Amino acid sequence: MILNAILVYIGEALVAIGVFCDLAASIGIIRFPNFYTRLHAATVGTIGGAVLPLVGVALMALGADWLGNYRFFLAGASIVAGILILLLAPVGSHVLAQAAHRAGLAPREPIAFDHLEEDRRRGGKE
Amino acid sequence: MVNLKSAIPAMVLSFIIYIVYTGSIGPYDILTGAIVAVIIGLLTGAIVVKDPGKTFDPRRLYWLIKYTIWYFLVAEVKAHVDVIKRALSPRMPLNPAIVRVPYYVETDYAMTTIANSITNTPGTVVVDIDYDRKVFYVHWIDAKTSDPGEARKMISLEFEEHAGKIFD
Amino acid sequence: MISLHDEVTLFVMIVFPIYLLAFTLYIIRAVRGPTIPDTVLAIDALSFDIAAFLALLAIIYQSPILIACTIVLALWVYALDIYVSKYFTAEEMGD
Amino acid sequence: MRASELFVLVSIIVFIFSLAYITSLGGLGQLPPVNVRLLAQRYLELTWNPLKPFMSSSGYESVTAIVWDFRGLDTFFETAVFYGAIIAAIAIYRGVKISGKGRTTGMSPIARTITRLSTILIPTVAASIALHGHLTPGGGFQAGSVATVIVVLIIMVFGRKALIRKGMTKARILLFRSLGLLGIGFTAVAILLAGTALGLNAYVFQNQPKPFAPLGFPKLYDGMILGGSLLLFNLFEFIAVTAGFTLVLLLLSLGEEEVRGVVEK
Amino acid sequence: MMIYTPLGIVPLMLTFAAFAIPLLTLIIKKKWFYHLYALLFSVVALCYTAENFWLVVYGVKQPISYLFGGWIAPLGIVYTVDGLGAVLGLLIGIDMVLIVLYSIWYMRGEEGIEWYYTLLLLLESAMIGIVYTGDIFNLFVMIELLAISAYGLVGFYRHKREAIEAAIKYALIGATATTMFFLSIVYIYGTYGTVNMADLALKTRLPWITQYIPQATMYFAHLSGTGYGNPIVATAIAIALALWAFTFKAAVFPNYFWLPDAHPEAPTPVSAALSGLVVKMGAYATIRLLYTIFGVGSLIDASAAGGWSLRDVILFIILLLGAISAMIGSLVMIIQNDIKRILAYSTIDHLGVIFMGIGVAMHGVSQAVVAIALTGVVLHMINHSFGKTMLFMASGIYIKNSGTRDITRMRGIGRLLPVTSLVMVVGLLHLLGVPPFGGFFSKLLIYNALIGAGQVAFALILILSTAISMLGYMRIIVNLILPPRPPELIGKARESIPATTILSVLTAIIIIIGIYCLTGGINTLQAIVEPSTTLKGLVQYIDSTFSTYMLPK
Amino acid sequence: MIEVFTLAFLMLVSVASVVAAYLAIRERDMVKAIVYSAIQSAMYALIFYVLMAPDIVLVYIPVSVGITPAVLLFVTKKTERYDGD
Amino acid sequence: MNLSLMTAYVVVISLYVNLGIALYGVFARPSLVKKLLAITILSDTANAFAVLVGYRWPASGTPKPPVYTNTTFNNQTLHYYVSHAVDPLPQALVLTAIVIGLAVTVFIAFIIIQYYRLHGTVDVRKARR
Repeated sequence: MILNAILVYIGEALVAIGVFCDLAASIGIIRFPNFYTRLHAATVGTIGGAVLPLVGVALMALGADWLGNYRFFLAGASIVAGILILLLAPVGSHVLAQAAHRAGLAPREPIAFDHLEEDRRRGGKE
Repeated sequence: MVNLKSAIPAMVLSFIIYIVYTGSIGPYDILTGAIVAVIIGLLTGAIVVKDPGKTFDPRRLYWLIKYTIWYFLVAEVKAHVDVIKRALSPRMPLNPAIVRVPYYVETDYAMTTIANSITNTPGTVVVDIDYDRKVFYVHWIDAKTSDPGEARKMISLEFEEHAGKIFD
Repeated sequence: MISLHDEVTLFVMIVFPIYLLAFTLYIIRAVRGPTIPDTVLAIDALSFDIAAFLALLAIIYQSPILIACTIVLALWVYALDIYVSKYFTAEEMGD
Repeated sequence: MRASELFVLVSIIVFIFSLAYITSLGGLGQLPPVNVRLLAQRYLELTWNPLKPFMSSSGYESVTAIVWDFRGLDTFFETAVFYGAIIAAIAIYRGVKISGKGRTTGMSPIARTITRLSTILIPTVAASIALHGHLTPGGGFQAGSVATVIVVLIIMVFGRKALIRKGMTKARILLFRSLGLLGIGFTAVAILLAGTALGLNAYVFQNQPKPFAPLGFPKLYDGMILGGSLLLFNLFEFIAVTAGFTLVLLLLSLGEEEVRGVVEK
Repeated sequence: MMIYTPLGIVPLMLTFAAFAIPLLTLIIKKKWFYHLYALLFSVVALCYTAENFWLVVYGVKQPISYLFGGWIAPLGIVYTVDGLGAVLGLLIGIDMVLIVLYSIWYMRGEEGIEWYYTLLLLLESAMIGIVYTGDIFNLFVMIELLAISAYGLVGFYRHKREAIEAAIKYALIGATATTMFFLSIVYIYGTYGTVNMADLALKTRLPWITQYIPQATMYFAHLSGTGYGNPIVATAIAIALALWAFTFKAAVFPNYFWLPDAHPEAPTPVSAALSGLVVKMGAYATIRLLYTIFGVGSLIDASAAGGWSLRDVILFIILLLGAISAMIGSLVMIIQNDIKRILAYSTIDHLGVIFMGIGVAMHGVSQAVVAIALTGVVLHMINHSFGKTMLFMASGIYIKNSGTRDITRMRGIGRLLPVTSLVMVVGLLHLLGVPPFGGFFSKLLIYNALIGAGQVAFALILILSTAISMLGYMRIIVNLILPPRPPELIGKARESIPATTILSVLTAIIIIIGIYCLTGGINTLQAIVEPSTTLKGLVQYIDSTFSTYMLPK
Repeated sequence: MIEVFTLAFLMLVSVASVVAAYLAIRERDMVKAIVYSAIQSAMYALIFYVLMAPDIVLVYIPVSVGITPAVLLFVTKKTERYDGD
Repeated sequence: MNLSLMTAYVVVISLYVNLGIALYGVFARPSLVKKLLAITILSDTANAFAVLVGYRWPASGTPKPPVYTNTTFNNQTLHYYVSHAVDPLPQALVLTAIVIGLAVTVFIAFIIIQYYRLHGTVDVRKARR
């Protein structure tokens, strides 16, 4: 009984942190000036705002015995979804940034220096 | 041809994922899970696992667990706090740049671990990678230096040490 | 003494408006996003957050089986990233 | 041009407002109602009902039960519709040689590694969805479309030629597709064939025994809920749908230079 | 209790045969095998449809039904076949065998013949499913199956610009129309709480039909309740949306524009199938919707103060649309130069006539007249189906021999191909409605029904459109048969034995229909299809679906 | 209380879907239009989720967020990127 | 006005507006790809409407998905399930309709590519000239 309560409270704490990260990320994604800086805000949104709450939900579900037997399914699926997001989200950001940089889709300003652009010019490729 | 040795780690991983996703350990789940794991392991083992001897090495597992705990409790928290501060502060202090970060690990998995760790910590995103010269191009929200060696120390040194121990 | 069940419901109720606010902001960025990567990025973050939110909803609706949807959302949004970036980097989509 | 566009716009607005007006007049009753329609209650009662062994389906999930048991014919022909679309696409590309030779560009090494890893994760999740189709939400089509993610990823990240070189040639995919569909068909008529052989009454798409038609698929074994024909249907549909999507994506990703000489004449 | 397995197995078997083809292509590469395969399965389907026809008309002498999965009516899907469905099923069986035979000759040099036959088998399966089904959502699925195989077949000549354009137009508008039909089903389900046709037919006539089939009413009410919400408005919108889809399928006035592109561009056997059979499915579905489900005595048939009920309005609109498309078809036909386009516009004309026949059954029209109208409609479907199949096949022979579709450029070719020309003339006269042939009787019946219902203006339009279409038919004869033989084709153009054999069979069928009608066949046909309009037939239809409840509990 | 939240969520989602659909139709750049239609599909998936149809969500997300944009992007890559006008 | 009723109206009206937008796209936009996109929106909207028709709000508690989740079976659990689960039939119908819509989309996509190979454009107005 106590164990259930502890699990639920930890889960709630994680979800609360996640919500805060989420809100901050959405504000950041609105406020930041260009695509590359928004990428960082989006990372906050995915890791802090999605993986963390999913783990929290899994813990909550393990503690929430009123949900019946299927709560283990809830917990397991949340964990698997969290792991998948942890693996896939950075790759998504990376390929998106790569495409944006190679095809010049988004403005890079403001930027202090750009080694990639230099190397690409020097290498003469693409 | 199908390599049985390299299929076994894939089978174990598949079975674990199946059982965790299903969330129950009735006879039906274990039976179907075993069948699915064997089929998927045989099909994908050769693609996924290059060196089957490494997979069940306890030292590597220890480093993996240590790395996971350290990564989530320290690196992520620091980076999150930093970016959230920037996003919410009224002046929005930004100094973005794309910087070269070399890496010195051998295997693909280690390289991917480093790259994903860099991207997953807010504030740094791997924009491009030069696979031949072993260089990441990292977009850094607060570029403190333009020297690749310095940047490597600041961004990826710790990830690299762990990744090298886990996968190389 | 408030039961654990009600407490969880109350907690989700408090969290709910914040989520809605965040979603609205994401949607605004997705719709306004001056370039295509911006829009895709906003959808990306939005969908991962929605995945977490759907897991919470499964708890307050007391229907654990609703969770199956989250994993699908996460997978396909990642695929969307992949092919949008493939569109811009490759000559042919299949190469 | 402007006038016709305006005409279209006006007629569409009128159409929408008439529909909205009719719905607000209560054409469908109160939305949402407190009780579902009676037929739906019957479906819900009969999905899993050990008290009525001759009148119930064999899984926990009502939607899968309707899709493959109560209204199995619809789903069978729905599969046929998808099959027809694929066949029409193949007919457009008839005579095109699909080879795996040549260079592939692909995407960044990071994406490659992660895709390699997810060839384990995604099919496992998909198989779980398919095999628990009668217990939790999901089923053959759902699982097949989840498994398609990995095909999309391989085509995008490694290139279609890598897919072909790994052994997924067009002929082999068609073989899987056909096997899945024939499996669905044989599951549909299995009880009929058995009944004919034994001289008993039987129906097409029969799952559980009915009065006068005593044959049926196994429902429970040693506490495991097997789901009768639902499990087989889901499994075969999983194979068929995955192969079908793979074929569609393979044909779509063919390079123009491979195709142009053949299909244009 | 009797289980009519042949009824349930036909579309399933054809689809199954189509499913097996990709597997066979991996083993067998010979072309003749696929020709024989398709022929085998269409002949088997013909046997089954003939057996069903025999059962409905002579064996059981009332509608028969088949339960899929053994589930009782509104829970599961039921095939219910009455006289109308059985006749059309037999028609499809016969016609498809002829079309497959003709394809063996016409498509012999084509590449990818196995995919062609796959789509053709799916097409036949879909059509038989449409006429047999007793479930409105299953009707939607079968219409989609019909549609997708038809799109694929229209676009089969992939290197022809017009063919691809026609396929794309057909597919885009068709997808919109069928979506609207789905929306209509949603409204019907939302209002009546069921998707079974017999159940719907019962629910729309609820208060008074209880006295005829009290048990069935009780059972259906036990399983699917009574109505929800305000049924009349929802029904009105449902019928409007469904008619959008059906008039598209049948190529009637507002939605006819795809047909003159799609039908000529398909391979000729497919044109024959599309014009001969596929468009009839729209008309059949309209009959099921407006006669069986929302028929006489249903809740939209209650007349308002002005004497017009909602059903009257809908039927009058159908009548009007039929008249307009008859006029458009016949008028546009006479300015075309492409032989297959002329035949395609003639299809629009005849579908208009069929819809005029459907629209007769308004309030106050006597039962006898309605029966005559429906008999005329079904007879016209049969006549037009065989006639148009024959004409397309004959035109296909011309096209194969001359290499063009323009009638001004193939002048005089008819003299080189005497048998084909003879068949062509017979077919044209048949469709025109010249007395010894069957076409006359069906037009006469529809004309009689229109006069009997007091719609004199529409009867005149029928005559007028026939007269105008005569000009179009005459242009074919004048250009192809009367001029002297073209020198450059002498020696090249030859009759081929298989094609002329099929044409002779069709000619024989047409002449037999004519003789049959002369010797009292009309009365037989009327006895078969009349139950679809009467209360007795309706009660039988519902009873056949319901009688499966006579199981011990 | 849950009812109110369901209401709020449904309202937000349906309004967002209208906006996304409008933009998807009006946008001249096909790639953008496809991405907007993906937003619209995601919003519909949420509607399905709140209307308690997990089966449909499981089918709908792969079909409408995943495969349809993939197919349309393939088509756009092989044909024209900008539409008319 | 009942609160859940208002939800229904908001959703219903926005669905109708989407229907109109999609119809406009089908009939008035020149690009074939855009027409195809509009058709997918159209069929999605019809599907959403169907699911909405099957929704319910039970007298007590929250609605449940139509999946029986109790591992035991007795009359009480069955009654709870029947009185809380939403209508499964429209969901099954929509499942079928989604797959059919996808099949049509895939076919039209292939044929648009073929159209472009032959005409050199996907704009119906340019192709006509």
